[in-house]
Amino acid sequence: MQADSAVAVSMRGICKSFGTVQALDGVDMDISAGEIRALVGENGAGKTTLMTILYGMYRPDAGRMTVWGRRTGRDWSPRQAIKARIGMLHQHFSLIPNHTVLENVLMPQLGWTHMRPRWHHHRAVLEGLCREYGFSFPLEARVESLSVGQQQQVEILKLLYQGARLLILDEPTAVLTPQQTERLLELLLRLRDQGHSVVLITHKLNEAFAVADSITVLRKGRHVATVPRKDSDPREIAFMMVDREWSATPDWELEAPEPGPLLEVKDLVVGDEHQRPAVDRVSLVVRARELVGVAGVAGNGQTELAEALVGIRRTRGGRIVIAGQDATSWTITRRLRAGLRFIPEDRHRHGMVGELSLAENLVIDRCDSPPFSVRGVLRRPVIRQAAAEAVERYGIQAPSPETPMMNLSGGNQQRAVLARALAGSPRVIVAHQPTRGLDFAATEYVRAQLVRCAAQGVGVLVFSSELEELMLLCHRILVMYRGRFIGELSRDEFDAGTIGLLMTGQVPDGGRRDGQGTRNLGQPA
Amino acid sequence: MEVQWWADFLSAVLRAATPLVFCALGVLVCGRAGILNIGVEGSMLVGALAAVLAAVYSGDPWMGVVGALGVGLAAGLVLTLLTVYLPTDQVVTGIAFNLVCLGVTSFIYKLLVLGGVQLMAPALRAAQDAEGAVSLAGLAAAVTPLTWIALFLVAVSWVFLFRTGPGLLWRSVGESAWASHAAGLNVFRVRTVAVVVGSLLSALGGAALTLGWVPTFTDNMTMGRGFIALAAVYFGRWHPGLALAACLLFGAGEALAFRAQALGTGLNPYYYLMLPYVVTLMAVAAMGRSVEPRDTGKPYARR
Amino acid sequence: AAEEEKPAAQETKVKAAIIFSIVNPARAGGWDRADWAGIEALRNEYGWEVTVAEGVPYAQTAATAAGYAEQGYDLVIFPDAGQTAAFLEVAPKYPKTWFVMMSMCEKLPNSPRVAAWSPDLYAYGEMVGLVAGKATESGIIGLVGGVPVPALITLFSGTIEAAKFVRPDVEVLTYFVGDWVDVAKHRELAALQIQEGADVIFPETGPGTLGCYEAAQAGGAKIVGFAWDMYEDAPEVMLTSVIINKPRMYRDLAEQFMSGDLEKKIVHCGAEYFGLADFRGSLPEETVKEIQDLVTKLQNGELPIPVVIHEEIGGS
Amino acid sequence: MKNTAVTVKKMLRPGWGSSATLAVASVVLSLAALCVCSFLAGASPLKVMTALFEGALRGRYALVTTLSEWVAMTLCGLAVLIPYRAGFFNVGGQGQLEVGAIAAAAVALSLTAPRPLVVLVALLAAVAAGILVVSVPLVLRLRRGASEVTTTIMMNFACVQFMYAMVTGPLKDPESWYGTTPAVPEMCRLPSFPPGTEIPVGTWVAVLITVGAAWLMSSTVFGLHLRAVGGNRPAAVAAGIPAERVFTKAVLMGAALAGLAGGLQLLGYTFRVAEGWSKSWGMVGIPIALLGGNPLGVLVVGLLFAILETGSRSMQALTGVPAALIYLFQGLPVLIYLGLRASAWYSRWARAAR
Ligand SMILES: Nc1ncnc2c1ncn2[C@@H]1O[C@H](COP(=O)(O)OP(=O)(O)OP(=O)(O)O)[C@@H](O)[C@H]1O
Ligand SMILES: Nc1ncnc2c1ncn2[C@@H]1O[C@H](COP(=O)(O)OP(=O)(O)OP(=O)(O)O)[C@@H](O)[C@H]1O
Ligand SMILES: [Mg+2]
Ligand SMILES: [Mg+2]
Repeated sequence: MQADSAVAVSMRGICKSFGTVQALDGVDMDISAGEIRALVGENGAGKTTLMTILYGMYRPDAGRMTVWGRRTGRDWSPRQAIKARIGMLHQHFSLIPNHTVLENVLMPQLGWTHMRPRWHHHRAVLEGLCREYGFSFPLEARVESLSVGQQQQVEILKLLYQGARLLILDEPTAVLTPQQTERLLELLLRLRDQGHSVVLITHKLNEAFAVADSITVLRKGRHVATVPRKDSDPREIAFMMVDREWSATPDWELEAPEPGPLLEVKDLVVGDEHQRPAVDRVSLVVRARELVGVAGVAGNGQTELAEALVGIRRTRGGRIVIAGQDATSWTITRRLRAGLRFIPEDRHRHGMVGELSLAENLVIDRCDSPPFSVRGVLRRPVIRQAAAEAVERYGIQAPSPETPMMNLSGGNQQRAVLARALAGSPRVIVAHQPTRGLDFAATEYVRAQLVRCAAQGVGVLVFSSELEELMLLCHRILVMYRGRFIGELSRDEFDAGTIGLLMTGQVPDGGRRDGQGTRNLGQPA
Repeated sequence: MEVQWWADFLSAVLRAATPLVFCALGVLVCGRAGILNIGVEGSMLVGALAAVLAAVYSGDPWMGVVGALGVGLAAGLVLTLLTVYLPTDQVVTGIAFNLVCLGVTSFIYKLLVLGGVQLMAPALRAAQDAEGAVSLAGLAAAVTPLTWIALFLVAVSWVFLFRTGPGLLWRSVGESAWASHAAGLNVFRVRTVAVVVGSLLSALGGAALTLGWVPTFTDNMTMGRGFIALAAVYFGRWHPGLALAACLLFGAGEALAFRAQALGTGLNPYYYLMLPYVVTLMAVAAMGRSVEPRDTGKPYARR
Repeated sequence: AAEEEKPAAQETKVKAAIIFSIVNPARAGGWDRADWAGIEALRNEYGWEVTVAEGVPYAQTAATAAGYAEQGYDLVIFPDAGQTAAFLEVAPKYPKTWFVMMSMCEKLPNSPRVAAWSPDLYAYGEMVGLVAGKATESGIIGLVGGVPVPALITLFSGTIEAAKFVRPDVEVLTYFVGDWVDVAKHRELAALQIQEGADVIFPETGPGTLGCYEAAQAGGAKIVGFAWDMYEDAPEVMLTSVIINKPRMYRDLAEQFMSGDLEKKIVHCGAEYFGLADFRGSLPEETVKEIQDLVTKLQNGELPIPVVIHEEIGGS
Repeated sequence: MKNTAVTVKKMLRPGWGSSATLAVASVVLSLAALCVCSFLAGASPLKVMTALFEGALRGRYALVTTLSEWVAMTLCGLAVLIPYRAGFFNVGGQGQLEVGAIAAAAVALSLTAPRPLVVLVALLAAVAAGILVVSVPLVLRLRRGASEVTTTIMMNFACVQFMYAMVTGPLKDPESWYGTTPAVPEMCRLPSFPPGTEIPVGTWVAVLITVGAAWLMSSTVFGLHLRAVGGNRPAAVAAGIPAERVFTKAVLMGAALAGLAGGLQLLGYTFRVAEGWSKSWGMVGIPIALLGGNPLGVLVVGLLFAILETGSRSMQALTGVPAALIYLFQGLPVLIYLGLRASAWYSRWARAAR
């Protein structure tokens, strides 16, 4: 193939609809060799769909594409895409849960003739790559045993290992640490300079502006504009995305927390799939009106801690106290009743039932009690009413409350999850990656909601691998490493560098040390 | 005498297990690529008839085997069209397919009978009969070649699925069609091959039932053996070795059930005839936990 | 009754229907094959138009019979004692139609037009016993039954007693397969009996019988065919067959129906309705001779064979 | 002309209308195939067709039979559907039905009490038996994580053997020549309703139960929980739904219905349990459930299957074509229906129709 054609890919008049949803409507897009192109748009704008088509997994209803100057046929498929050295990092991972990392990463290379793959050779190379990019997982681990964050890393590894010349990354930085994000972006620049082309789908405009040469904006399945980065600014892009004026991030006015602890965790020990202690004698306190952040590289026990708090995962030791009552042995229902709410990291797994309608999903955790049901019989009108309100209040974009949850775009799915978590009268909210994969409008919105709740006297525990988020939202940030808290900073001490180091396990001299190890870290000073 | 009893018993077990093993493999390789092969019963049935006919007309049992394979191929292509390309619900399709196969075989059989054809086919005989099966070598000689082919295929499929690169790809398609597609596999082609291979094996199961066991045909002569094979696969955790074990266990149960009648305890024979199923159930209870490939049974349509 | 039947018989063909519970009676076990021969007789010798229902589950029999009655058939024939329930249920509802049971029958439904030709299974069993008892060299006889139903218990009891009568030291193995159709299981059971020394096998079961022939072929035993001359099914192993002369029963039926003197009754068909098929040299002349004498004696009721029902062989 | 095109498009729009259209189309196509076969078998296709439909729908007996089939098929369909929704694939309907019938027979034959009481107790016994049978696979699934596919299939075979053991043993009819229980006494057979019409009362029971099930699934808390657990168990658990209890209830409910089907068939249709007394209603329940998709769908599909069943059987009986055509005619329509529904041709039409 002639690699040096200026235009790497050109797409013309691409249309795609899923059932009744018109995901793409005549989109044109050109990607020239050796450029980094940011692809931005609201949730559900069609970014993923467009790139999935380019990668050959979806067939466009209409339109044509040329790749490296060659017209793609009807038989355009991922196989051919890979041959043409296009690689795609999928947003909803394309990994095989119970195969090992190694097997997953190797799959695209394996042919039907490689009876005996050279595992050792590959393993060596891959270990190198892992070290280079600071990925932290054993190659022999089964993917399903990894946290979502690590799975994201596996996807990146897969892509890198494929040696593609056109890289499509669909929200790659969603769960990376600042350091990893930085490394990744640097890597992209390096690749760009080596003549690779990159399409970067992201909701973080700062990333887009950091690396992209030009930015393409999609809105509701249409191509709005493609502008060189230089002669544009985030504000303008934002405007194009949502088609209305967008006020830049406000600086929150956080209210002072109340003294009494609302959620108290003492020496909590939680095991992971293999019964190794993933959370190791952790203690923390969340007070009313307080937002406490937990920072850390994905896979350092955040998932286990969060799940243990809400009762999905059983604890092996320690105590959980909610509003003064020992909740360690409570059922999930009991905790829910006590006002403990959960915004899960992986909404598709813990947050929603795709087959059920939006309305049903919104009330599913309390449909067994009035007003939603009397003596076990659902009261549809009430539910529909509640759904309507939530849709209104949380701006969920859906054809109707009866739409199956799975047909909503992820952004709206997340809004629904949030709506459910905040409904009723929450007292403690455990929010795990609450804004992951959301466009900035949605992100702002979710954050605002969390702050609002806190202001109303709710205690909020936010897990996030996005430092800005935590630094923006929280009174205190706890840094988690290898199942323990190795550092705590209060709002005035916030500093990306410090926290970043702590996240990688290095305690900087400036950072606050604690005599008796990590035991009583997490208690407010 | 004691030894002789065991020799007879073991060869009986192998006889009963062989058709099951073929069919179990047929379900397994298919399911590992994501298609739940409920049609195994039907493929087995058409295979059985084809084997008998081919053997009768050619006079050579091995031609019978070939005939079974031919028909198995045809059945496989039909199933492929339905479950891979359209794609339809695999369970319903499978069950309906079984009915159709029952109809077709029984129809052909009827026409033959009206034509006065005698369906006593030349059998694939064992080198010697169970009398000599007192030594291992004897036992080896006392079962039909198909039994050995079955055992061989178990080994082959195990090595292929779990020890080779293509095997990895094959299993990937069964675990996640989407991810495999993303990794550049042609899900439809892989599944096509899988379904065809599955039907071929099932048809061989039919051949083993007839040529390897009772070289004749009657209506619906498989009598739900396909479903027992299906159960064996789930029981065997979708693993060739364990599935084989399951089939042997079941065969043993059946052989025991018959021999128990010889004891002449005044018990209703049906309590003995329950044996194979009860034994299997107890084994399942002991084994527990069985996980099927995640995408098995889920149609994959390209969007 | 007579007055109405006659004209019917003359102007239009007689329309009869027969309901088989198994598929393909022409090829099934001997019992149904005998009925098939009977049907052929009706068709060819009396020009009747006979419709055959096959593979009718017992649950469906009543409905099927009723269907025929409503279609205006003259007779509906049940060849299978398993259809007794339907026989009793439907007949009273269609007094205009004749319902005939061509199998064991204790009591008739209360309807003017019902009849039964009921073979005496014990006598039949005795005849089998004579043949087997004479033919066996090892002194061990194998009886393979489909399902341990009273009919088989009776039949096998007759066989056991008769075998003992002609050969006191005889040992009779009775195994039940559990169904009438699974060829493979039949083969395994017969093979088992052969392993245990049986050299004469008598299978009384359905389409599964083929399996027993196969086992006999493999194990070098002989088969006594059931109910019809089964020679063609397995020439090498067929000792002889003890025939139930069903064609004769059907002819009786036809004659009486045409002549209009068919009436509500149970015909108990004893040994005179049974007979032996050609031995075709499967046994030495003198043995054959002996057997035939015994059979004649039996038919003339000259053999003092006790009537003992061995309930125990069916288990409990 | 144009109008017809429009109406055709309307009919093909996804939903009940289109399913019905496709169903008709597939039946017609299979009828064509049937004609060819019956011609090969030397019967007049026309006769075969008429026999087919008359056999299912004309005459008292035909109708009663069809309705009785319908009862069993609907209940067995639900017996698959409800557990399926909760994530349990109940292949064991047949076994549950057989043992249910045996239990009902045991009661009806032994218990002497006023008619309604006997009937009630018998049916309850059937239900209990169904539950008993499923409890083995259920416990194995819950405690040992064993796949229900294996266990329910095994239970099916075991249960049939048990049924045979009963009808040739303890429950056998002394003056019968074959393996059967005595007929259940007149006084405890199910009446027809409305009286004199011969419509089996079971029909109404089945309809009521189906409607009830539909209501349960769609508009009760339990139904919502059930669908949630089946849809995404972790999420359901995270939402505080007692997944295991809901799951168990659903499975037991299904088995209970299968058992009940056995009881109803015994007391209202066959009156005896005997060798080969039942048809593979339990197995047929699977396609019915998966095609129907929801309780009301099961009711409709069940009726279609019942008509196919009785129709094809009487077709064979009245024309003497090979019984093979029965199976052919029960399998083909389903295959063709599925094929049509999945075909690109149809989806194109459906899209055009929108
Ligand atoms: N497989 C699918 N089935 C049905 N609808 C789909 C499917 N994939 C996408 N859609 C719909 O198409 C539209 C575009 O989806 P797409 O994933 O391209 O949006 P996106 O820009 O990637 O959103 P996000 O920013 O959240 O990733 C959305 O409305 C979505 O609901
Ligand atoms: N097969 C499908 N049928 C119906 N809806 C689907 C299907 N596949 C995906 N979807 C939905 O379409 C939406 C858009 O596709 P996509 O997964 O890109 O959304 P997304 O907004 O990017 O997801 P997220 O925001 O979680 O990253 C998804 O949220 C998904 O739930
Ligand atoms: Mg996307
Ligand atoms: Mg997203």
